[in-house]
Order: sequence, then structure tokens, then C-alpha cells
Amino acid sequence: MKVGIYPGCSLTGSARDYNESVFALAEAFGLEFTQVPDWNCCGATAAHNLNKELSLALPARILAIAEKNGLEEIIVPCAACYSRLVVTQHELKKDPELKNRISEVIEMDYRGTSKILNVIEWIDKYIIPKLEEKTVKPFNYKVACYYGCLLVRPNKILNYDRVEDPQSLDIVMNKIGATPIDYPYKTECCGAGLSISRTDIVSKLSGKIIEDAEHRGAEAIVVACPMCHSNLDMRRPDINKYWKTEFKIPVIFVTQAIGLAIGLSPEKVGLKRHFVDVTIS
Amino acid sequence: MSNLVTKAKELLDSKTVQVIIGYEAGPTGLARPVFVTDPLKADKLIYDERCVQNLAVYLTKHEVKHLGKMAIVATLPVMRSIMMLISEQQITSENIVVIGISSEGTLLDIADIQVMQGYIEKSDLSNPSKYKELLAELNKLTPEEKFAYWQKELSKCIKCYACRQACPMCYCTRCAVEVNQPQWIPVQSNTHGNMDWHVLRAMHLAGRCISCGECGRACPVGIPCHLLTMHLTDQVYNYFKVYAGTSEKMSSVLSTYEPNDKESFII
Amino acid sequence: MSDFEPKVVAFVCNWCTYAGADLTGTSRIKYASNVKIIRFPCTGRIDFMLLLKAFANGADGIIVSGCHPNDCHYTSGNFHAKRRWIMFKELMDFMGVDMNRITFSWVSAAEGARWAEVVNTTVTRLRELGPYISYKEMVNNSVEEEVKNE
Amino acid sequence: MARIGVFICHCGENISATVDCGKVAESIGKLKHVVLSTDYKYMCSDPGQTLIKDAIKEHKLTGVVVSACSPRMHEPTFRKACAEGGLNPFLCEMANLREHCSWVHEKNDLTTEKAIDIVRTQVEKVKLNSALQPIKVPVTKTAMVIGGGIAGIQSALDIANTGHKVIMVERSPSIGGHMSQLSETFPTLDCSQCILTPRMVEVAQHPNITLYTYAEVESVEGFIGNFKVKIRKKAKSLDEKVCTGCGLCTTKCPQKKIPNEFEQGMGMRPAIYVPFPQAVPNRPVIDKEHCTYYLKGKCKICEIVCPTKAIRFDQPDEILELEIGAIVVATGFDIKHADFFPEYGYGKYKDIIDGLQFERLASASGPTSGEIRRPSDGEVPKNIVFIACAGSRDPAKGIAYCSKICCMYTAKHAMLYKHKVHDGRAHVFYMDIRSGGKNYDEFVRRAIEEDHVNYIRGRVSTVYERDGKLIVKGVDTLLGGQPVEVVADMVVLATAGVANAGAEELAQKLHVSYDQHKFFAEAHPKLKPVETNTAGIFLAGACQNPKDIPDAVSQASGSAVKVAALFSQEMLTREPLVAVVNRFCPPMYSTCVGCFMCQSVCPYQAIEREDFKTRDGKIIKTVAKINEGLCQGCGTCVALCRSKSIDLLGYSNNQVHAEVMALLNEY
Repeated sequence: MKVGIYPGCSLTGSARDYNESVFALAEAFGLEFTQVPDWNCCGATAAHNLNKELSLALPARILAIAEKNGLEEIIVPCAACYSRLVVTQHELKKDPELKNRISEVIEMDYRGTSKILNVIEWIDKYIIPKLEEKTVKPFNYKVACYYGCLLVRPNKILNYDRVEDPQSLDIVMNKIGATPIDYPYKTECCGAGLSISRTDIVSKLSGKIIEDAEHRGAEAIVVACPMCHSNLDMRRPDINKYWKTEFKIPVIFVTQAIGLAIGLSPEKVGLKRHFVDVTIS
Repeated sequence: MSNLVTKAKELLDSKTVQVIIGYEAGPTGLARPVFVTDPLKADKLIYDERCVQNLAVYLTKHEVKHLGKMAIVATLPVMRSIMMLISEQQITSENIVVIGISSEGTLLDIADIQVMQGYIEKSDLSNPSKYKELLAELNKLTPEEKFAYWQKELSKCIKCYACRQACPMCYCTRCAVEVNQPQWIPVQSNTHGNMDWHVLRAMHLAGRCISCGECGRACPVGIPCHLLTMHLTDQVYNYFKVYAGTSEKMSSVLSTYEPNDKESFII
Repeated sequence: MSDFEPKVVAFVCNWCTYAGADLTGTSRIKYASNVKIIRFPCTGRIDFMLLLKAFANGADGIIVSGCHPNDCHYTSGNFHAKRRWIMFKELMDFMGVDMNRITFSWVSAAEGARWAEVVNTTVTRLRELGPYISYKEMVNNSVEEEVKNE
Repeated sequence: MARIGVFICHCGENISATVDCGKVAESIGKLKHVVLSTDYKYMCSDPGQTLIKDAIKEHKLTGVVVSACSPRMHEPTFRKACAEGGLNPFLCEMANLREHCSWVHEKNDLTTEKAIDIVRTQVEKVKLNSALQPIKVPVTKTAMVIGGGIAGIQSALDIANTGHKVIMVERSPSIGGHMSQLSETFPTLDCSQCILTPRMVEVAQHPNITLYTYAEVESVEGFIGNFKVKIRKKAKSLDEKVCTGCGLCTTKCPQKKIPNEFEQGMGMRPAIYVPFPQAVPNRPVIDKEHCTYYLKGKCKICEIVCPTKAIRFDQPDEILELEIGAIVVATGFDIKHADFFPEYGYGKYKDIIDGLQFERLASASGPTSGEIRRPSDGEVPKNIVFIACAGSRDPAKGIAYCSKICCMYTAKHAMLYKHKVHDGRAHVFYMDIRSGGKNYDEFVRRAIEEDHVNYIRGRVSTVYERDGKLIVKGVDTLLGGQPVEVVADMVVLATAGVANAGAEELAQKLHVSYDQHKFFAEAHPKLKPVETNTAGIFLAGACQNPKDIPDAVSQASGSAVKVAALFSQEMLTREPLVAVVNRFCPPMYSTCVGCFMCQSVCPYQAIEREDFKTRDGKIIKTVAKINEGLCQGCGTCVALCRSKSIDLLGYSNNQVHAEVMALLNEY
């Protein structure tokens, strides 16, 4: 099967560490994927608030290109991109008329045949089967698995995991020897797109997520979304200022944690790019 | 076919049966049904490729029935007809002796209904292959083409009801077509009235048709009306995985049900 | 064809769909007025010939509706009806009669809104299909055939 | 020569607002054989009915069409009026102009045209109607009550007190139902057990009541007055006649860690158990799923200790076949449990409990002897949060309806908590307070004003645990939508009332309708709330929808009256809408050829064989014959009969054919 990857903007910019860890894992497990050629913005931030057709046309173009290139599966590591792509596939499946209209807009045939995988689905399918034998350095830490909003919502469309208390990330962490804590902030809002415009709100919301994780004795917060990561990691100085404290807990991507467990170096999985020191590797 | 004659003589001589329903050679060389009651005339009986009528149709006829216990020269379709007639309580197995004829034309030893059932179960019960191709071709047509095809065919019908007379399963003493309160089937033999008749006939044979093809063969104007019932035979198997006339206790498809019968068109 | 209004006959059972349609009324849910209902005690009572009669007499579409499987007031009438409709549909398909013009459905006594939806989607579909010209032509030509023969 | 009278009802404005009734009357008046066509404001009123009665005499009518509401509403009314006017009631038909026309279409010409079509159809039908005589069938004067909760108990006692026999079937080992689990009852705060137990005992001792506990309805056949019911008496592994109920076995059973259903899982019970101390009958049963002997083949301690040797390990289930005249369904309800709520942790937090669990905590006979102690560590919660509408009125959760009892019991719970934990704080999150009912609102006010329960109008988005406390995050909509956070020791969810497990299956066995939530459906929401669509089967209590005790008891008494009224007749008259197989003079006898395919489709075994014989006894012909006492008139045999030898009175081939014709062809 031909597997594709859609990086989106984050993985080539602010989340290069994430990108590096995904590729490092793929290499370690002998997996190959083709980048969707000539990809464009998924429309995550502004498009779906401004223009519905544009917000569907952008992901539809990505999917159409993937189809044209025979990519039966596309891995979408960014949760925001994942959400846009799956929602688009759902909307166009529901409404054939809309599908035709969007096909005209993007001047390409769109059938909706490619299967879209988020990073945990990808791990479940390709990494987990060989994970046990490859694990050389069990990740013996207490972790808070933070899913954020886009990985599991809207539940009716994604139909992925339990919406209020998701488990998939916890299960993966368990496999590499980590102990996921009971963590009620799993899907609480991190402030998301306000990262740029209202850092005060991000500081407040993300701060709560960090505070509760530290309070419960977690040694790391594990995420699967670049946006979550930047709010919890990059905005840490603002958060600490707002909360008048020194939160130290590192924030790592699930792929980084797996990379460490199978013996990859911190540099290889991009840990050195973090703002908050990752002291636990 | 001396075996057949010997067997028939035996049955009549021993008074096991009072009449043999079989075929004889007619004056023009075609085979025709014959009812032999005298052992001395049993050598009239023949069986060869000319013998095509479904003789089971006579089993329910009063004129034949009143002669007494009957023996019948029975190919596979006849045997299946007998099963259907027993299951629909038109004849009883005690009253019938089956002189079985295999598909190769040889005499079979059918001692009783159980043996016959065994023989039927071993046989291919789907529609005869010469009709399968016709059915497949018709099924390939578009709805418009199908409608046009059947309009053309059915416009020829003269409502002589030979199709009904030739069918062993059409044993009603009063057919629905004769009901005029209400007038279910238009009296006239025009395309519309003919279509209604053939739909009614096919529906009444749904799950009961044993694919002998006699209705179509009997039609004097050559309407392939057997394809209608045979198509339903295919569908009955397709949906319910049964063929008619395989057991004397079988209930018809339309008078039974399974709660999980599958279909895809009811919303 | 835009102002074409199809004639639709609904054959429904007394206990589920008729009662469901009553509930549509009690709930004041509006639906297309093209449909006219004939009440039967049970879907098992509906003779397939009546459907042909409806087409022959100018119906453009038909709705057949009764209790959901397992809900039949008489236990099994709808199951028998189901088998009958399977056979009927297959025969009609084979003969080229347009089965897009018949909606077979299950509507319970509690599904007032669903009845309106069944009617409306059927009527919308029939408006697109237009009058059932081919069947009407066959019936009309048959009358002419008759005149010719005489 | 038919003489048809047509009466068009305006139904006040219900019909005339969208249908031009005058025009309908005028155009119907032009139809052949219609000798009278008139419209009137209210046909069902006394003058309206008089209009029909007078017209029958004056115009010598041979058929009447009343064009008004649904025949399911008023057909009996108008048929009775016709009978009083001297016309056979089965010569009257109704055209449904209200539910099927005026209420569902806009006012325009098409609607009026449709109305005309509907009436014309019935005119053509009624021309073919024939005068029918009602069928008389005997009544078995024994009632069956399914379910032994308060509704079933009330219904059974009321029926038994009219002198008729009652069979009560209860699925669990004891009667009592949910009411026996309650601590105290609103609005009087009297002890639930204290008022219920005497009634339970009365059931057990009543000479007219036969009680089968640990039993379930296996199948129901037949019809009003003549049901044939099979009951499965599950094996209790015990000879009830020998057992004295001493309870020694229950104390010696080594298997003691089975979650107690009666305590809503908050207590444990042994494998041989009596569900609760006041159980009726007070005899234990062995729970085969947990009993060591049934699981592993050895133990038998109960058998060894039993002083009367009453244990029977090899006892089989018993199937009883009973003749029953009427059935009361009182199977009650259940509630959603905490694991239904992802936002409250899918049931993983021990101190989030549901309302029934709180009842057990507050009950003097409960696992904490009536002290409010939280399940996790047995501490007395100092801060408690009650969440009303947990699931109810929430279409996203599939439960759009109001569960009705939660507002009241939440107020009661908060009050009981305050009475028991004086220094505690109780908070109630609510959407609306629905406290209609005698002394109900006063009760809620008391909770707020005298017991100082903190009522917060708003919903709770999430509850999670932190440092052993439950953090309840909600909103106070009366303070402009401010987020509220309460740090609680325990949370009680007033979870939605839902249909009991197995309700759908039972409904299908009984052939009664049920709604999308699997609650049993009444025949009419306002005027027949106790009847079902199946004659002879009635509803009592919360199996219809969540109800409080007074409502359940009232309906139970209502159902008992319905049964008593039925049993007051020696013979029942049934509508003669049955199938008939035609008969002709010899030699035809009947056009039936005796294929008996009708026999296999008939759900009521109503088709028999009739032999026509010569004088010396030789069978000439065997044909089908309908037993009109058994036939329910579904007509499946009619549509199946190839030779059209069967017809259905009231829906004859001629009639339905005429309807199709009339609907499509204008005359």
C-alpha cells in the first residue's frame, strides 16, 4: 500500500521537532511514505470561519492530489490538519452536490477514497506491532496525556476514541513503559489559535493544564498536536509570569517519547529544539 | 424402452395401480400423454427425447384421479411437481407410484417419496441452462428496454390460458382471472390486460415454480412467459436459499418467513 | 415539468403507519398534499394487484408502509408482506416497471415526523421523475388496441 | 339502490381552517347515490350526532360517511350514533379529513381537492359495506399483572378486591419494585418501606392473587378475554413449600462478594439470598451465575445447613400455561447509571452516584444504616452536589424528554442530606424546577428556604477528581453565565428515567406498541392513557413513562377498573371484521382448493379444515374455514389466497378495489 504524509505548515515551521521525530520513527521501523506533492494550506486557522467553500476546497485539493498519486492512506501528524481533512471528507460524502461543486472549484476529480490517519492511528497500525521488541529503554515516567480538542472532536464526525476521556494516547504510553496519570485536563482548551493574539488567555488556560499535571505528579506532558505543544512549551515563560511560578514540566510529542524508548538520541527526535528543557531523557 | 413397459405391466398386473400416466407416440410422430389402464396396452408407453410435457398436471385432474391409484412416468420436474402437490395437499403420496426417469432417460428405482427426495436433493435444481442464458440477457437490458420487450411480447397474448393449463401448479378450480368482483384482471386481451395476467400468474407461482418451462412451451404465440416465473425462481434462491419441490413437507416461500429476511429497498 | 404534481396513493396498515400519520396530524407537521391514504388492517392484507391497479388508473407513485419488523400488531403480517414485496419488486424490475415510483417503508405509530419525511421525499422524487408516462401510454394504447380489434 | 349520507365536520376550525367544507359537501353531493351531503360545526357533538340519526330515518340512508377526524378517534362514536338511528353500525365509515388533511396541509385549493378525494373514496367504499353482526366471545375472568412494583401491586389488589382472580408475575425474587428501595417519599417524607410493606403482604395473602416471583412471561397468544400465556418460573433451587425462610443458608453461604442489586451495587450479598429483609415472599433463591456449586460442582453448604432440607439443586425451570382474560403491564422503569456520562468520568469516580444509590445511602435499612457516607472511604460528605437533568432533556444524549420525578426527588435528597448532616452544604444544579403537583412546589421551597439548599440554575460541564475532592465545573446562568466551580465530597446525579431492560421484547411478545424510547405506548395520549392499542392489555405505572408514586398508583387503579369492566361481561362483543372463506352450493361448495397455505400464514391458528362428505361419509372436498372467534382480521391470508376464495369483512377485495379506483378517478 502506498502511504502518504501531509505535513502542513506547523511541521515545516514551529514543529520541526515533531516532524523530525515522525521521520525518525519511520526510519527506525522501516516505514516509507510519500509527501503529498504540491500540498497547500489545510485552512485550519481562518478559512473555516470566513468562507465555508474555501475551507472545504483547500483540504479537498490536498485529498484529490493524494488520490491522483495513488496514496491510499495519508498520515496527518498535525491534529488541526487532521481535523480539517476528516471534516472535509465527511461533508463531501454527505452532500454529493457540494462534492461536485468543490470538484469544479479545485478543478480536479475528488472521490474521497484516501484514508486519513492521525498520528496515533498511524502508531497503532504500523509502530505498535513491533514496538515491544524494539523497546530498549522503557520510558519509566509518570506522564499526563494531553489530547487537546482537535484529535477527538467533533466526535460524531471523527468517531475516534472517547470524547470526554480519550484513551488511545494513554494506551500507547503504557506500551513503552510509562505510567499515564488520571488526568481530567486531557481535552481542556489550551487557548489554541489565540497563541498569537491573546497570550494572556493562553497563559491562563494552558497554565491550568500544566498546573494540574504537575500537581498530580506527572513528569512530562505528552501531546500529539503541534499547536498544543507550542502553547504549553513555547509560551511557558508567559505562563510562568502569569501564574507567578516556575512550571518545569517538559512537554513532549508522543513520537518523541517512543523514539527515546527505542533508543534514539534526543537530538534525533528533536528534543533539543524545545523551549522547556527536557530533563527526563 | 422395454424396462418401462415391463415395469408398467407389472404395476397394472399386480393391481398396485389402476392407471399409468405416461407418453405414447402420436400419429404425427410427436409424443403425447397416455393413460394406460389395461396391462395389455402397456407396450404403447415410450420414453425418449420427444417426451417433454409435465405429466404431473394430470395428477390433480378429476378425470384421472377417479380411476384409482396412479403411477406416473416422472422426470425431475415431474418429481418436483409431485412434491409440491403433496405439500400443498392436492395429492397424497399413498396414491402415487413414481416411475422415475433419469436425465439420461434411464429408469430409476424410486421406491417411495424418501427415495425421490434423495434423488431430487442430489440434482441440480436451478433453472435449466438453456433458459439461464436468456434470463441473463434480459437482465442486462435497461428498465426501459425491459418494459418495451415485455410490452412487445405480451401484446401477442390471446389469453388462451394455455400457460395455466400446462402448469401442474395451476390447479385452482377457479382462477383469480375468472373473478369479476372486483375485476382483478381486465377481460380484454390487450397489452395492459395481458401484462396484469402474466404478473398475477408469475406472482402466484413465486416460490412454487419448479422450472419445467411448460408454460412457455405451451404458448401458441411464443411468449417466453416461463422466463417470468424462472426469474422469480432465481430470486427465491437468491433471497431465501431454497428451491421449490424438494420435500413433501416444505411450505412455500410466500406463506412462511424468517424474521431476519434481508432486503435493501424498504426504508 | 416544474409544476407537475404527482398523484400518490399510500397503502398503509391501520396500527402503525395510519396511526403514525394521525400523529403527523396531531403534531401539525406539514407535508405534500399529493398523497392519499388507503387504510388496511395490516400490510399483510395488501394485494400486489392493487399496486398495478393504482398505476393503471393514473397514479404516478405509490407508498406502501406498515409496522417495523417485530412490531406487527398481528405478529407476522409485515414479515409475510416483506417477502411478498421482495418477490413483487424483483418481478417488476425484471419487467421494466419503474420501482423508483414505489416507496416501501416502515413507519411506526410513534413516527409522525418520519411519515411526513417519507411522503415528502417520495413526492420530491416523483416530481423529478415526472408523470409515469410509459405505463400510462401502455394502458391508453391498450384501449386503442381494443378499439382497433373491434 | 344505495342511499348514502355524507356529513362533513368542521371540527370547530380544525378542519374548516384549511379545507373549504362547504365546497366538499357540494361536490360530494353530486356523486351518484349520495342523497345527502351536508357540513356541520361539530359532528361529534350531541346535535351533530342527532343530525345523523335523523337523516338516517328521513332519507332512508343505507350508508353513512362521517368526514371528520381519524377513525381511530371517533369511529366508535359515529357507529354507535348510526346504530341508534337504526342503521347497522358497520354501514358507517369515516373519512379522515383532520389528521390526514387539514392539519398537515396549508389552506389552498389542493387541500380542499384532497379532502374531496378522501371523502369520495369512503363513499365508494361504504356503498360496498355490508351489515355485520358483532361476534360474541367468552371471557376468561382471570387477570395477569406483569410486574410487582407499586403499580402492579395496586392494580392486582384492586382487581382482586372486585372478586376476580389475579396472576402476578414478577421477574425478580421479590415484589416491591423500586419503591421498596426508596428511603423516604416526597412530599411528605414518610418512610417508603413503611407504607409499601403492608401492601406487599396483602398481595401475598390475598385469596384471589396467585404470585409468581422469579418468573417471566414466555409467550402470549390469543386475544382480549382469551389470552393463552406461558410463564417461565425460573428455578429458585429451593422447595418453597418446605423452606421456612429462616435465613440460615444466606448467612453460611461462602460466596459473599456479589454486588447487591437491591443496594444498587453499594452492598454485597451471598449467592443464596433474600433480596431485602421485608421481601415477599421471604424465601431465598440461588443465583446460579455466582453459586460455587453451579460454577465448580462442589460446595452445597446451604444444603448441609438447611434445617428443613429445602434446597433443590436439580430443580428445572417450570413452564406454566395459563388462560388469561386481561393483562396489566406494570413493568416499571430503570435509570441511567453514572457510566452513561462521559463528562462525569464514565462512572470511574466512586463518589459520583445516581439517585437510586443515594436512596439506599439515605435509607435506614441501607448499607450505611441511613448515614450519608460516601462510597470511596465512608466519610460523611460535607459538601454535596446534586445534578438534576443528568441525561434528561438532552437530545444530544438521545433523551429529549423530562424524566419528571427528578426535580422532586433531588429536592428530597438535598433535604434528607441536610437533615442528616447539619453542618453540610448541599448544592443543586438545575435547568428548571418542575414541581407541579399537590404540595410539591411547597416542598421544593422548603428545601431552599428552610433547609438552605443552594440551588444554582445552570448545567455542569464536567466533574473530575483532584486531591480526593470532586471538582464540579458548571455555570450559573442567573449571574449572567458566570462559571462556577464547587469542590465537593460527593456528587449525586439525578439520572434520566429510561425503559426497563427487556421492555421492547415484552412489548413484541404482547403485540403492543412502544415509542422510540421503548416505553409502552398508550392508545391515546389524552383519552386512553391506560389502554394499549391491543384490546385487553392495559398499562400501569412507569413502564409508560417515568412517573412518581401517586401517578403510578392512580393509573394502576385505572387499569384495574378497565379490567373489572371487561370482566363484568359474560360475553365480549368483538368487531366482526374477520376473514371468511366463500361457500357455494354443491358441487362447487367453495372455490377454495384446499392448498392450506393460508394455514401457515395465520398468526392465530384460526384456519381450520372443513370436509364436505357424501351421505356415506366419503370426502368430496376439503376446504379452509375460518374460526371467527380466533380470527383477528389481519387479512394476510386474503392477500395470499390465489383463487381469491378468502375475503375480509370490512376490508373486502371489492371495497379496497373501489377505494383505489375512487381515489384516482374522478366521477
